Amino acid sequence: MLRVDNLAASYGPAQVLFDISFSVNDGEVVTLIGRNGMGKTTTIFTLMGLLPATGGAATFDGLSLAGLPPYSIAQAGIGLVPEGRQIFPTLSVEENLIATSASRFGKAQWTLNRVYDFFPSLAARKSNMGNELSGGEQQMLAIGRALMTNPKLLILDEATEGLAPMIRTEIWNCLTKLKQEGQAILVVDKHLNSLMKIADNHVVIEKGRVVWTGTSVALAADATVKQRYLQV
Amino acid sequence: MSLAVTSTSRGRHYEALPVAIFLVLALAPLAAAFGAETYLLGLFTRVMIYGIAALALDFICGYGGLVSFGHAAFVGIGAYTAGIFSAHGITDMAITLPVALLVSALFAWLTGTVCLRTKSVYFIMITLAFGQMIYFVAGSLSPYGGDDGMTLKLRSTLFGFPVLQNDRALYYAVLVFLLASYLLCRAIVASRFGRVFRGARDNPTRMATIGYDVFRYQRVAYVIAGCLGGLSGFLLANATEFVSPSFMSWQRSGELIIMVLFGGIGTLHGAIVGAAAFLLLEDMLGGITENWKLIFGPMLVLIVLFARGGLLGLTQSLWERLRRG
Amino acid sequence: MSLTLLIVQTLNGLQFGVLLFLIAAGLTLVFGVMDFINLAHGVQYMLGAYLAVMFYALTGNFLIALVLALAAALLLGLLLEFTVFRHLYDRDHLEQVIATFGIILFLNQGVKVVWGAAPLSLPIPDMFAGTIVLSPGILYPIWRLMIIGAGLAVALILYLLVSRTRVGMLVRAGATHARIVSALGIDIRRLFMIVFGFGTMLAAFAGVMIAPILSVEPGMGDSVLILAFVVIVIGGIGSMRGAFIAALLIGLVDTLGRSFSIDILRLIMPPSPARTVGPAIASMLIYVLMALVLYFRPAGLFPAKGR
Amino acid sequence: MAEPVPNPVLRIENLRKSFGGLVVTDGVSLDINAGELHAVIGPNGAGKTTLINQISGTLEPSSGAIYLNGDDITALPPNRRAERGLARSFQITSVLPRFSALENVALAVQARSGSSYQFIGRADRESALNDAAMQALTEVSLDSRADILAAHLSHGEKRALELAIALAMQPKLLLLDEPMAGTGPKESERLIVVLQRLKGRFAMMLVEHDMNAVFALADRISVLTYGRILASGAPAAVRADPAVMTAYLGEELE
Repeated sequence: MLRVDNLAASYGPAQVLFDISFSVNDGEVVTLIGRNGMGKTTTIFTLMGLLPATGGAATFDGLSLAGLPPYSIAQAGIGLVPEGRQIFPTLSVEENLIATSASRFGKAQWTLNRVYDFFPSLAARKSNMGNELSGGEQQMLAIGRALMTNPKLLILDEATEGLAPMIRTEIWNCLTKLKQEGQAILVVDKHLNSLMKIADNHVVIEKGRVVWTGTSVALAADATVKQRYLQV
Repeated sequence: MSLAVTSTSRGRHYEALPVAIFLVLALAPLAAAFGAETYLLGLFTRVMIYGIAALALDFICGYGGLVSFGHAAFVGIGAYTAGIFSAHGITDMAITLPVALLVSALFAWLTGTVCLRTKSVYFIMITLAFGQMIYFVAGSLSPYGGDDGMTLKLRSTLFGFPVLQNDRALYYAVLVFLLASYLLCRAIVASRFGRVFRGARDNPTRMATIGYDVFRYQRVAYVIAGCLGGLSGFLLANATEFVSPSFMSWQRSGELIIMVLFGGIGTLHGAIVGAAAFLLLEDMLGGITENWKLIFGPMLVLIVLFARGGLLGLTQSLWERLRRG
Repeated sequence: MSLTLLIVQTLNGLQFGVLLFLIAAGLTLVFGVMDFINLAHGVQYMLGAYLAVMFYALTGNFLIALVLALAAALLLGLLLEFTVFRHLYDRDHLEQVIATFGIILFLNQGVKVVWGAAPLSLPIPDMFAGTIVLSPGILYPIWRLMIIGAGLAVALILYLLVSRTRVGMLVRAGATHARIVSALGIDIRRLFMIVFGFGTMLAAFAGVMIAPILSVEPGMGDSVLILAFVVIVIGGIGSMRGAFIAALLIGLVDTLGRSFSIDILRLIMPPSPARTVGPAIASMLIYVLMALVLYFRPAGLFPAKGR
Repeated sequence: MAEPVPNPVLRIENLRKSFGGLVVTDGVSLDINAGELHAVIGPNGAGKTTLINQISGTLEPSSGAIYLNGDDITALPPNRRAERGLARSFQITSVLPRFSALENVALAVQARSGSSYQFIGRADRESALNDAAMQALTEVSLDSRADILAAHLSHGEKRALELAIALAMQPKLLLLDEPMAGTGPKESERLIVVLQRLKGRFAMMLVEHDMNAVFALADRISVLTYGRILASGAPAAVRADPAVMTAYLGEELE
C-alpha cells in the first residue's frame, strides 16, 4: 500500500533524512522506532508533504507522492494523527470531527456516531471546545478526527506521549481494535512492549537512516538492536 | 526574515561604498549641471533629507526587526515644529531644532510604549495607526493652515544669522546632518547598546533569559529613530519652506519603507541609495507621464517578487555571478 | 448638545461602524487564515463604489448595478489573488506590505485614469430616498438606516457562516492550525480563495452602499483601510466577533467625538481655544482608544490565536 | 551527597500550571541546594520543559511559588531572574544565529558588567568582554570556533555554546533543558565531561533523557510523570523504586 524508497530530506542546509525505506501492506501495523531526534517525525512530515523530499520516492496505492501538496496526500487516503495532537482549540469536539471529515472511497465507514461509540468519553464532551479537554481526550479526538477522513492508512505520531498508563492502555486497545477491523496503521512511538504486541513489522531509524527492519518476533530475539538503537 | 542581510558577514570592500556615496554627495554641487540648475540641487537636497529618515527607519527595521509603518509621523512632527515656531516669528534653530527633536522623542516614547508591547503585524498596523493619528491632528490645526498646510516665512536662522538662506549652504548643512546621522547610527549599531538591540531581533527570549529587558532597549532605539525622523522633517520644512499634513500621510511612511527596501535592508548606507533611487525614479517617471504610479506600483510588486535584498543586494549578486564567470 | 442631535449622531456612528465592519471582516479573515497582511483591501471598497457608479450609468437600476459591481469586484479580486497575492503568502510581512502598497498606487492611479480625478456620485434609489420620522422632531435619512440594516444583516449571515457551516469551521481551524488542516485533506489555498473572494465582495458591498452619501473619488479606500486595521487590532486579529464589536465602538467614538468634542471642551475652557483644540482631540480619540486597549490587552479584545 | 541546607538555592512550592483543561504541572514542590546537581527525568510530555519555563520566567504559573536564594521570584520577568543569577539552556537550541560564538557569549558577559546603554565605542573590541567570553568558550572547549557565526556551528557545538552563554552569566543556578538532545554519542560524552567539570560551582537542574548522563552526573533525581513528582531521592534509591521502574524506567529500559 505505502512504499518508501531511499527517502531523503533536509531542514534548510541540514540534511536530516538520508536513506529511509520501508513499506506498509494492507491491514498491516508497522512501527517507526528509534531514539529521540533520529528522524521519525521528520519521516512522517516528509511523507505528508509538509517537508519537501530531497531524494528518493514514496508511492501510495500506486500513486507517487513526490511533490504533491499535503492535502492531496491526505486525499489519497492517509489520515494523520500529528505529534502533539494539534487539536483545533477554537472548535468544539464535534466540529473538530466534522470539519475535515470525508469519505472518498465509497461508503463512509467512520461516521460521527461510530467515533462516539468508539470513544464514549468524546460523546460526553462533544460540545466542549478543543482546548477544554484533557491530554487523553485530546489524543482520542485527534485519532477520531483522522478516522473521520476514512483513511486507508492511519498514521499516529507519538500518540501516547505524556499520557498516563491507563489512558495509554486505552489507546493501545483502540489500535488493536482498529487492526482487527483491517485498518492499516503506521505508528511512531517509544513503548516497545506495547508496540510489539500489536505491530507486524518494525522499522528502526538511527540518524536519518533505516538500520533494521523485521517482525516483532525477530525484534524480541535481537538483543543487540534494542541495546544499540533503542535504549535510553 | 529573508530580506535581512547579515550585518557581520559583509565583505570589507563594501566599506568603499559609503565613502563613495558621501564623496559623490559632497562633490555633486561643484559639477557644472548643478551650477546652472537649482532644480537638481533641490532634488539632491531632498534625497539627503529623506535619506536621514530612511536611515533611521533602516536602523530600527534592519537591525531591530521593528517594521514601522508610521515613520513619516516623525518627519511631520519635525516639520511642523519648525513651521509653528516660524508662524510665531521664532526661527532660530538653536531653539527650534532641539524642540523639534524633543517633541519627536516624546512622541516616540509614548507611542513606542504601546507599539513595542506588540509584535510583527500588530506592530506594523499600530505604527500605521499612530502615524495616521498625527496626520489627522495636523489637518485639524486650523490656525496653522489645516489640511492645506502653511508656508514658512523664513528658513531657520542660527543665532540670528540666516545661514540656510542660500540653497547651496542648505545643501551642505543637510549633508553634514546626513553624515552625522549615518555615523551616529553606525556607531550605535556596533556599540554595546546596538549589540543588545540587534540581539533582540534575533532571539528576544534568549536575550531576556540572559538578563536584558528587551522592551526598554527597543524603546530607546525607537526614540533615537524618531529623533532622526524629526531632524529630517525639520530640514524638509526648511528646504521646501512649506509644511503640510501630506508630509506625514501613510503613503509617505510606505515610501520610506520602499526606500529602505530599495537600498537593501540592514546596511544603513543602503537607505541613502534607496532614497536617491526612489526620488530620482519618481522624478524621472514623473517626467515621462503624470500617471507614473501606474508604472511604479507594478514595479514594486515585481521587485518584491523577484529582487530580494534590494538594489544593493541585486548588484551584489550580479557582481558575484559575474566574478564567478 | 441636544438629545435629538445625540440620537442622530449615535445612528450615524452606528452606520459608520457597520461600514467599518464590512471592510474589517474580510481583512481579519484573510489575515487569520493566511497570515497575510493585505493593504490593498481598501481599494476593493473604492472599486465597489466606482463599479456601482459605472453600472448604474449603464443600466439606470441600482439593484442591477449593485449585483454587477459585486461580481466585477469579485473577479478583479480573484485576478489579483491569482497573479500576485498567492505568491506572497510565504513571504514576510514587510514584503507583503510593499507589494500590496504597490497595488494600491497602481489602482488608485488607474481609477483616476479611467474615471477621472473629480468626485463622482451615485443617486440614492428612489425607494429609499428622503427621510423618516423616528420620533416627533427627529428626521433621519432612510438610506443610512438601510446601511445599518444591511450591515447588521451581513454580520448575522457572517456569524452563521462562521459558526455553523463547514467552511466556517475550517476557517476557524485554519486560523490556528493551517498546516494540520491541510494535512487532513483540505486544500487550504482553495479555502483561502473562497475567504478572500468573500472578503473582497464585502468590501465592495460597503463601497456600493456608501457611494450614494459619500463622494466617490480616487484614494477613498485608504483612510478607511487604516481604520479597518485599527478595528481588527482592537478586536483581535482573526476574530469576527472582535471585529464587529470594535467596528461599532470605533464608529460611535469617532462620530460622537467629532460632533461633541467642542461642546464638551467648552465646559472646561473658553470657546475660542475649544474650537481649535476640539477637532484635534476628536481626531485622536480612536487612536487613544486603541492605545488603551492594546496597553492592557496586547493581542486585542478577543485574541483568536494562541492557546 | 549534598547536605540538606536550611536555605536552598531554588525552592519550588506547590507549583501548578494548566492550559485550558490540560494540567501540565500538578502541584510540584522541590528544592535544589547549593552546589547540587538535581536531575529531573520523566517521559516526554511529563511537563519537564513547562516546569523549566516557569522557573526561568518565560511561562507564568497558575499557582504556587518559586524562591531563588530565599526570595520570592514568582512574579519577576525572565530578565530580572537572570540578574539574580538564574541561567538556562534551551531544549531547542536558542542562540543568536547572526552573531559569532564569541559575540553570543560576550552579550551574556555584557549583561553582567556595566551598563548596556552605551551608544558609542565598539562593543566587539572591548577586551574585558571578549576575554571573559573567551574563557567561557574555553571551558566548553569551543574556543577554537569563537569567530564562527552561531548559525554555522554544528548541533553539538551549539549545545556547547548554550552552556558557555550560561557560564558567562556567572549563575547561582543553572537550568539545563535536555542539553544532550539530538547530540551523537561522542558529543554527549564530551558534554558529560564538561558538566562534570562544572559540577559543584553552582546549583544545577538537569532535565535529560540520556540516562547515562543523568546517572553519571546527578546528586539527586526527581521523576516527573503527568505533571507530578513520582519519586525523588538519591540515584540508587530512584533506580530501585518499583513505582519508577514501572512508570518510566521499566518501560524505557525494558
